Amino acid sequence: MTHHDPGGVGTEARATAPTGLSDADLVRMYEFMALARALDERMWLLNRAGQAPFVISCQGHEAAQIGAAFALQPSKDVLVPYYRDLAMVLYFGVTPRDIMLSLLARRGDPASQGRQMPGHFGSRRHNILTTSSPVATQVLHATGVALAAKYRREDTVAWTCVGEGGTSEGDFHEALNFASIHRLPVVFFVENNGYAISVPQRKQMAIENVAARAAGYNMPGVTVDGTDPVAVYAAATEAVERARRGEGPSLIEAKVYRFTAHSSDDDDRTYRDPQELEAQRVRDPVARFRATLLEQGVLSEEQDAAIRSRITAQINDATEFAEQAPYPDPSELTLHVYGS
Amino acid sequence: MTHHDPGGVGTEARATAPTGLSDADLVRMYEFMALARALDERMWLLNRAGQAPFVISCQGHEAAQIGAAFALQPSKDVLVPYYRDLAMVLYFGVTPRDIMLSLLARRGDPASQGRQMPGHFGSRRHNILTTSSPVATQVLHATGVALAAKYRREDTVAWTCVGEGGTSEGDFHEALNFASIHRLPVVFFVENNGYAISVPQRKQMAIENVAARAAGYNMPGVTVDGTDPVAVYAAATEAVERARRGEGPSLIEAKVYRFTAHSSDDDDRTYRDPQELEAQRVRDPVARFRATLLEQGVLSEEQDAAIRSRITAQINDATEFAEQAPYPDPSELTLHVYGS
Amino acid sequence: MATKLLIDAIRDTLFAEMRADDRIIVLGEDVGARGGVFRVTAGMIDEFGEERVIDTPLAESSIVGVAIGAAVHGLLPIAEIQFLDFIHPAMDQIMNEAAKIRYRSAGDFGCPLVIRAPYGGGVHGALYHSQSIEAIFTREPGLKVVAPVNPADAAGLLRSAIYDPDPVLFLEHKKAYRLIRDEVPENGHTVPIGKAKVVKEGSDVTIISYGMMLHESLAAAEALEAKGGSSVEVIDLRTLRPLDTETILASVSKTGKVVIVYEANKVGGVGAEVAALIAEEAFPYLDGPVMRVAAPEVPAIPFSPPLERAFLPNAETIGAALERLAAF
Amino acid sequence: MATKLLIDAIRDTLFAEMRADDRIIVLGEDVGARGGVFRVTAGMIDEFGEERVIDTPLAESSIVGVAIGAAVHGLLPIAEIQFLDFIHPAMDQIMNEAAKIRYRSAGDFGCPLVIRAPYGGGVHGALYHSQSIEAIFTREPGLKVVAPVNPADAAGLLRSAIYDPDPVLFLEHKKAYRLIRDEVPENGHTVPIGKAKVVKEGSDVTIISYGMMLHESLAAAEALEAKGGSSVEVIDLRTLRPLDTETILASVSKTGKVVIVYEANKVGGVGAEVAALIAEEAFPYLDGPVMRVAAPEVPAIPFSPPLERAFLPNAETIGAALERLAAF
Ligand SMILES: Cc1ncc(C[n+]2csc(CCOP(=O)(O)OP(=O)(O)O)c2C)c(N)n1
Ligand SMILES: Cc1ncc(C[n+]2csc(CCOP(=O)(O)OP(=O)(O)O)c2C)c(N)n1
Ligand SMILES: [Mg+2]
Ligand SMILES: [Mg+2]
Repeated sequence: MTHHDPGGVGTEARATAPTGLSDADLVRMYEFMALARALDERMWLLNRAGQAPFVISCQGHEAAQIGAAFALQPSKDVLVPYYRDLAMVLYFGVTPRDIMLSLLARRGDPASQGRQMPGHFGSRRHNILTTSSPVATQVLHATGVALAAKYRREDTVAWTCVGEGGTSEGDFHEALNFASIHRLPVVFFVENNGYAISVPQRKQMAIENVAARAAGYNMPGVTVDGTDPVAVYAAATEAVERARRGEGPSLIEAKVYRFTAHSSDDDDRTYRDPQELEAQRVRDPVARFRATLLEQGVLSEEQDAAIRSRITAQINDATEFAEQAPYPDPSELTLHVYGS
Repeated sequence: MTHHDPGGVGTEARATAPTGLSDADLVRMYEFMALARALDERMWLLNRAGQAPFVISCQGHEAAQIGAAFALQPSKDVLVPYYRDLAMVLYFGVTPRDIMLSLLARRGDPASQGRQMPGHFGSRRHNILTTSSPVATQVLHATGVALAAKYRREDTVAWTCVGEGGTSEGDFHEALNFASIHRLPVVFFVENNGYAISVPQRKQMAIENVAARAAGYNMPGVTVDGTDPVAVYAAATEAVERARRGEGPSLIEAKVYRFTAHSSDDDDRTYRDPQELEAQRVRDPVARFRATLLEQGVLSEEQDAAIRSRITAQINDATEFAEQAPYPDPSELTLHVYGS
Repeated sequence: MATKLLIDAIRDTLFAEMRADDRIIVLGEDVGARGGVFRVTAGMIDEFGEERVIDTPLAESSIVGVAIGAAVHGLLPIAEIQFLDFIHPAMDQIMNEAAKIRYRSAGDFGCPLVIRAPYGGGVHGALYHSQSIEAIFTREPGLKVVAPVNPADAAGLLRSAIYDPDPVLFLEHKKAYRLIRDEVPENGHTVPIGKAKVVKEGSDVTIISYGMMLHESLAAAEALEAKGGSSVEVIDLRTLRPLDTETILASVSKTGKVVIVYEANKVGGVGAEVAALIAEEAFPYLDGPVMRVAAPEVPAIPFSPPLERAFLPNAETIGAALERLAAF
Repeated sequence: MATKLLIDAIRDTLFAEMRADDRIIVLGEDVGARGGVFRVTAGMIDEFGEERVIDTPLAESSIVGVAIGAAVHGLLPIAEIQFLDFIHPAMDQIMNEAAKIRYRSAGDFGCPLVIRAPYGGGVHGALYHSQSIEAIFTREPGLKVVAPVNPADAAGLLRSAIYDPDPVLFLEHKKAYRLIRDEVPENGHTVPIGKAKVVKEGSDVTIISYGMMLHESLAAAEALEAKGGSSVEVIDLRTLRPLDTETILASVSKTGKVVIVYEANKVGGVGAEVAALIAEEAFPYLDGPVMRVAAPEVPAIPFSPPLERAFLPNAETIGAALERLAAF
């Protein structure tokens, strides 16, 4: 991990220290990243075909998310995600079918039964907290989960994700402050893609690295190349272990790029130079990790082809499954307002 | 100025660099500090006598406030204070009569015509923004004043004060972030007395110096001995000049002690060891500055006596004046809800 | 049955439930050594320790936001907002998060959270220590809002709120804390959320109120009856959301006349919804206008005593409304 | 007179006034190069530059708080909140600051601020991009709240809001942006804040509405009249605070029957205050219950089309209410 120039492309140091990841782990990482990417691309196809009114993407964030996910234990850690965390929630056990049900707002969508927009994840069974749209509110929830986990003497880490845009909200400050006072087992993971919708980082903050904020709370803060899953895994593992040891929270900033418009409602050509996007293509985390693994002989072309066809089959199945699922019945409108 | 141990008593380095303050300035500083203290003490007397339902004090903060005030130009700079800033507003032109009218909630109180509690300062004529009770909201107003001043090409600095408790609010973070992005002419002055009502600093933040937060906004942050008006003046002057040069905001933390309960509604014996208070007496800024000036021959005992009798006369006058002023008429209740 | 002040009924219930259930934690500004600025949590940190009684940083959004996280992860947090006037920074966490967690997850998650907040005027608290802004919250589906003023109701509703599976805003009238004293049953007494109480029966006109205005209403009712005027029924709403439509409509259908009394601003207050409900559901029974006695349209209660007095409704202004209504 | 979409009427007015008065600045998320997520401020940064068109950090409290500071220091800021659903973090700055600055300083300071916010449902915005929570604000003395849906009204009210000495919340129905088109007078046309408009005269029953529900109401009225039913008067409130009590009461006194239609949750919505006002002030003229057609008591509008449709009132549900009322 390194403090790198956000404008720099492909020049970051990559994690070289022993990480404890086996070749099989690396291939699994790759498969999750590729699955997330392919699923994401399918969602856009459905959107363009008029079948899905709204898509929001993880494209460009896959390495950051999967590197982080591998440092966690979905059976006991709690994920408090934001709307770009498709790859993370897949790792935590949400299926492509679940995602497609949510995309098409069908009954059975486990996150919300079609009530929320796609990208609003949540599943008690998978230790993923329900998420909302208001940016950055979740970082306080993660802090509260960590407070409860500590109080209950659980070996649980709360992991929460937020965009660099979200770090401007007061809630971000309040969460880091609270967590650090109580040395809570929570990790704040900032997926910094340089934009809050159209607003570039220079209009969001006067600093180059969000990680610089950690000092104001007396917690470790690191910036890591978010296009390198192994580098992220290393940083995440350190923070998670620290949390498990009772030493308190950490802030990790993963520098990534957003390869799509903000969402299907956005038109990024109004504010982002297409050349910038093209130049960033070399940082595509999925292509890059694939190339590295092939190069290192960890992955063969045949393995890759098998992975890709497995993924296509999964996504086709999920799409068909969701397309055939019924919409919620209007009578469901008034359910679950109160628990009693 | 120096980063000092908050528990340390009387050991801080004191400003020695040339400050441009003449002996007469130093005596004027002293007189303002003594006036604020004496006025504050009178308010408590009136409270104990059942004449004033509520008092909130500047006792212990006088040096910080007057050191800061002397770095400003009340004719063109804008003060955005909080409830402890009695000494500052006196320097900006609010009179003891004004303060007493507000204390007794009488008609003529220029801050609010008896509508607000004492300590809620404000006077357009004196470039003091109207203040409210919700903690830390004012730091955003100061940022907005600075934005307007910059836009209007004024040579105006906005100076805002907040307790260290107030720095926990989201608004504090949002203000520093906004101000720094736009390099606004605003100074954030944290009067750190170690308590938010009863909550000690260690339960408010995991850092020793609030100034450590400045790095997260790419602005200078300094901690200064708030019991030394000259040290504060030096730090304030630097920040104000920087703001006037268009180089942006600064954060100054003045370490002080609160010599009274939080307010007349509080009982600090429930949470503060009386021995701690006694030990801090040696840091009483008024007594200390008086001693320094006498020692350095800047002030004579005769001068001091004259100052004190002048102050007593002023306060007696103000008290009588306010006691004789009428209450607002009930018909005034519905005035000034809207401007049109 | 012991006789207790409102504040003691609340404190005693908190202590009793914290002893009974260690999922309960308390968090807020100054709730520890200071015992809260009103002393509701006095002594609590000594008995239950810093882990269960948390002096938070001065940041309301974090108080509620952290409590939400703790609530979804198995605790029963009781968050204190020092004055209702200072709840605004937590609004997003209350409205968009706590109130919507169950609905947005289609029941997968719940948020068993209590937010206690002192409210109300008459204590020289001025613009920012006197607010009655409960109507901001009573319009929010997913939230429950209670405002008991009787000590037994407070104890019983607090207990219900703590174990309620949803977020409950628990409003405590600060002027009533040490003014209202009554008998409080021991041993796990509960009062259901959502039930109003007829505190005085009558046949000619109904007064619907809550909080300290209930006491002004009772005084007005007694004064009127003492003069040989109408027989007045007085209802204490106790719960402001969900409203007890049944009790309200039954009374108004009987008396045909109603005055709704509250100390919040008149426009858009809880009384607006009560009046609208009556005008829609009990219209055939009405013998006169649905009257409201409430505060004037000024931003908040001023500090100066004559202005504070002029702001608040009282037995006289309520009495005048009763007489106007009787003339219909 | 040109014919314009609602969104163009708003945009054109912003441009015209920014050209005319350089005290006006615009600030909010994505208002610059992106021109706002709805494109209301498209092109503005090119014409007026980064100093007057400020892409803020993603932090609503700072958007409003900074705007307040600028307003008290001589500017006329227009703050954009991207969706009304995200206004909560700014609540303290709006309620406790902007709305109270004049009152608390006894007129020494004023806060000439406009807060623009898109609101309303029907665009698949789901729980957090569809809210109609205007009643939180309409109960706040010191604030003004307008919700024009007609392009000419929007242009005229926006101009009034910009030069109004007090904070005005300017609500824009996002479904109406590109749906509602009408003639808009040129040249500094203004509409006074606080005046409702009778958009259709009638004699038997009054519908009071605003926003997109006005159009559903008109459709319901026309359908009823086409069937030979009652003659319906339709009022567009346009301003939600202060209410135009005169126009409301005059119409209801004439027709004796009223249906209030709004797409917010029924309980505690703006319609509650309108109903309460009528039940108190126009009681002698009423020939039937004061009816409300509004959204059900669920936290917000779900995403899935069948649920979104089931949530929103429409011409049929309004028509059914009109028929029930006619039967009285
Ligand atoms: C409180 C709030 N304000 C505004 C929005 C609208 N909005 C949604 S996403 C977004 C930008 C988020 O940027 P960032 O946090 O950097 O995340 P990214 O989308 O870049 O991953 C905005 C402004 C919102 N959802 N919540
Ligand atoms: C938003 C808000 N929450 C709570 C309060 C109640 N309150 C008033 S002063 C105070 C403590 C402030 O501490 P600090 O900022 O350190 O200033 P000090 O009084 O120590 O100078 C609190 C909690 C308030 N006024 N505003
Ligand atoms: Mg981003
Ligand atoms: Mg303090």
